[in-house]
Amino acid sequence: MALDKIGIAKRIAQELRDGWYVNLGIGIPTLVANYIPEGIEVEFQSENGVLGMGAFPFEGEEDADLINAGKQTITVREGAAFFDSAMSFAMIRGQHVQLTVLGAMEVSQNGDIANWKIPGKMVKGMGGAMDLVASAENIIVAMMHSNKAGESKILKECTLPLTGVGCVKKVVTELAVMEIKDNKFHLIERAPGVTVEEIIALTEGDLVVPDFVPEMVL
Amino acid sequence: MALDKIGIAKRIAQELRDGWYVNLGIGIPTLVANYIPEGIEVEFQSENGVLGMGAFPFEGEEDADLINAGKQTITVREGAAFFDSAMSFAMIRGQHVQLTVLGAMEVSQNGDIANWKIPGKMVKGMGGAMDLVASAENIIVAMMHSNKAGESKILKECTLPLTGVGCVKKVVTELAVMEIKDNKFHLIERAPGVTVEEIIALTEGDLVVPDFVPEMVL
Amino acid sequence: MNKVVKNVEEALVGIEDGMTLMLGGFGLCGIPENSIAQLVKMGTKNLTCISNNAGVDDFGLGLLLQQKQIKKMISSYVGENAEFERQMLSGELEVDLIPQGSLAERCRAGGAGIPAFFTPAGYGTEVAEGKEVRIYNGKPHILESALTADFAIVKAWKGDTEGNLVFKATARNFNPMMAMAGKITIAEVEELVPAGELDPNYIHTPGIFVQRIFKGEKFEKRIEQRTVRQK
Amino acid sequence: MNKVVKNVEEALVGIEDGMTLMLGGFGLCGIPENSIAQLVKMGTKNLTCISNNAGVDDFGLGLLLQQKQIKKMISSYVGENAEFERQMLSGELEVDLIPQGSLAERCRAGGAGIPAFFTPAGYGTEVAEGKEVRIYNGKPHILESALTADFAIVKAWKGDTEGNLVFKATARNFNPMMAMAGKITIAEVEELVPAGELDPNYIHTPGIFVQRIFKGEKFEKRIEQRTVRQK
Repeated sequence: MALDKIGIAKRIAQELRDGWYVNLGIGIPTLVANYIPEGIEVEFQSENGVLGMGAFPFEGEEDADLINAGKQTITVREGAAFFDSAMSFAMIRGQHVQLTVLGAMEVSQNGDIANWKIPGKMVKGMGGAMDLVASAENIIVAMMHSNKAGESKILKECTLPLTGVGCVKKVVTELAVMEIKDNKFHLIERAPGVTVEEIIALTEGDLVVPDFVPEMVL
Repeated sequence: MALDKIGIAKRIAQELRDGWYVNLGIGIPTLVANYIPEGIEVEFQSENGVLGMGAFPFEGEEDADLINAGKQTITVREGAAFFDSAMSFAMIRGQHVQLTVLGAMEVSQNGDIANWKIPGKMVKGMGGAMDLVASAENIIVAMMHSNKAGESKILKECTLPLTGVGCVKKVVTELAVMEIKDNKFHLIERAPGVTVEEIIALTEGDLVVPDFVPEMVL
Repeated sequence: MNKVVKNVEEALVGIEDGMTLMLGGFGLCGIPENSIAQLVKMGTKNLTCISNNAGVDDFGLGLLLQQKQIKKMISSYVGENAEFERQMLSGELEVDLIPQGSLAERCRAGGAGIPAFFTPAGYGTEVAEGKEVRIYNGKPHILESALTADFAIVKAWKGDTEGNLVFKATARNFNPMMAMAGKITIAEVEELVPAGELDPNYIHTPGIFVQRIFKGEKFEKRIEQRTVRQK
Repeated sequence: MNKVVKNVEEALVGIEDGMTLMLGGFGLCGIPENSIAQLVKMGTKNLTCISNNAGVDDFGLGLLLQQKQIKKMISSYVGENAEFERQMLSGELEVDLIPQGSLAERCRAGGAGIPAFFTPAGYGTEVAEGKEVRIYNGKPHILESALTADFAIVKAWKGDTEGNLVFKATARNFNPMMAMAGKITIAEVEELVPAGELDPNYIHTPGIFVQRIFKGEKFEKRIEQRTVRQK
């Protein structure tokens, strides 16, 4: 059965390593913070200017001056720090953040990503995504494998305006975990109960399928 | 009679204007702070990271963590701010400092200045001087008109390695106040009791001398 | 050096049609709301506004958009504003979208006398069109230029009479860099204190960058995404 | 994320002959004196040291110069050190002198992923030799590149277990930018406090830039120019 958003977040959380500073994008990536594996410690950076994000505030304790990059009210942990946007992107551009997780509308087999614009229809802007994808050593994309019409978003080439080129290393969808290398998607794991055939059917880009594709353990 | 260092500092202090942020170099320029004309308010910036420098500390109240760019112990006024070196030179390079006063070994008639190196003999380094002279809109040089051998330091062309090109607007020496424009020195004032002839004799660069050269009023 | 002006009316004197303004804030967090309200009142037109976001439909810069006071927006993210999207897609509004980090750095550069710098952000995208590309450390970078403004309008938590500013939590965001980059910088603050009351070790924006400061009359500080957990 | 190491010995593990180090401080103010003493003890050689100054003859980096541990200095001002001048003029020591503002900005750039930027400082001087020149706003600027280091060693007033740092007065100087630019950044602090004790609003260097932190055993904090007035 395909994963729900929480499943995708849980699977991505398995990629976290002790001591990492991590930037989580808006949407599914934000949920990753709820599933940090036991025994490891990570710090969350939000590009609007905070390191050491904590849980959402208790009702009545929201502070309009304390939000994350998704404009949600947050709290901070002990040892947190606030800083300005230039400093925040110094951390990102300077590769001090070890992992970036973000959403996408399309990903291509050479690691291109598109997530900020549909010409003539929707333009939200790139926000910090272009800085993040251009700089991060380690980028995981959390996305749906296909759109509502059933068309693949895992492509040979992106059709939408790009956010970054050749930067995505790993993609986690409701169906599969894929690595990108040598200009191809490589199927690493499948969601519980999802068959390799289902994944192949919804993947437009070149997909390397090994003999044995393990099921995710969540 | 030629001015002493205090005289030079007093004369330069007359150039201060209300509301200016001012950077004073090491040596004579530092003394300028002692002679702020009445009724005006200026703030002193020191490039090692302080705005709002005050007087020297009382004996026993020195703080090793609080110095000016000349490494002298200082105090700060109310409303002071500390910042890092990048921020300090953002102020300087970004032209937020209205006046820079610094010393020189040589100045030339096109506004070049040399003050950091004597090849083969002495190299102290430029410190912040190159940033200051390249950026400041308004630079006054405090210097001696000639060296101990009686050779002019007010030159057609600098002989020493340059600190900056075409940047000096005004020079105050023990003998005279000169403006630099149209590739010439222009004699504006003479020190009390100093004759125009004495100044001409010690000025190697082209010097424009008006019919009447007023004496400084200190 | 006293920078205090009486009120928002006096603070915004000199802002004219066609000028370029920088406005601090991320989303609705840390925006100069009193000044924005006054700009609506003044009716100043054809503004170019540099601001990370464009507010929401009925708050923040959205208020200026409603009144069609803005000719051009320079922003990184405008996703929360339907009127913005409408004006942009219809071509009424010029929009220059810039990666958030490049926007922050370009404002800082403008204030710091750095006319241009290289960044990897945006290489290979629309953002890089017409821009010089160079390889550093094996990675392509594009040349981005400094941004400045006729007026920068920022919002601080506390400020003193000399213009020194302190920001609270994530309401800091773009405010410090924009304060550096305005030919004239106006700060509206929640608390205005005498010089000497702010610890000089912990000033975020030194007063040298601020020309006018005033205590805002009222701060609504609207929350965009109230998100809570249960006790 | 606990960054605390036991002592200076543990803090400096991994520093080897031929490496590039950044060392914070302006003059003798805000220098990592415990780490410098340890470097003398370790006897590490052929170091390239990036530091605004080179200490005085018998303190600060002067101690490393005495032991001939430094192959190359990258500094802006070295006027207080006779041994330095001697080694430089004799050619024993390579020296790269850089305008102070360019040095600060190049360290920041190194930490911030900006590989190069334009600055007016040094145009028309020896510093500009071999560097690209461009005119911006009618003024020539030169292209300067980022600096990074194998290790950055900084000195802070207070630090917490997560590596967050606070500096005191003008002892801040180059420390924050160098902290950003080290592949590994070591912080020696006067006071080491538990996470949560420093106000997150007033952190100068966020812990993300610091890999190791320790409480310095002893701070002499020598004053170079004791200047006083009479009561």
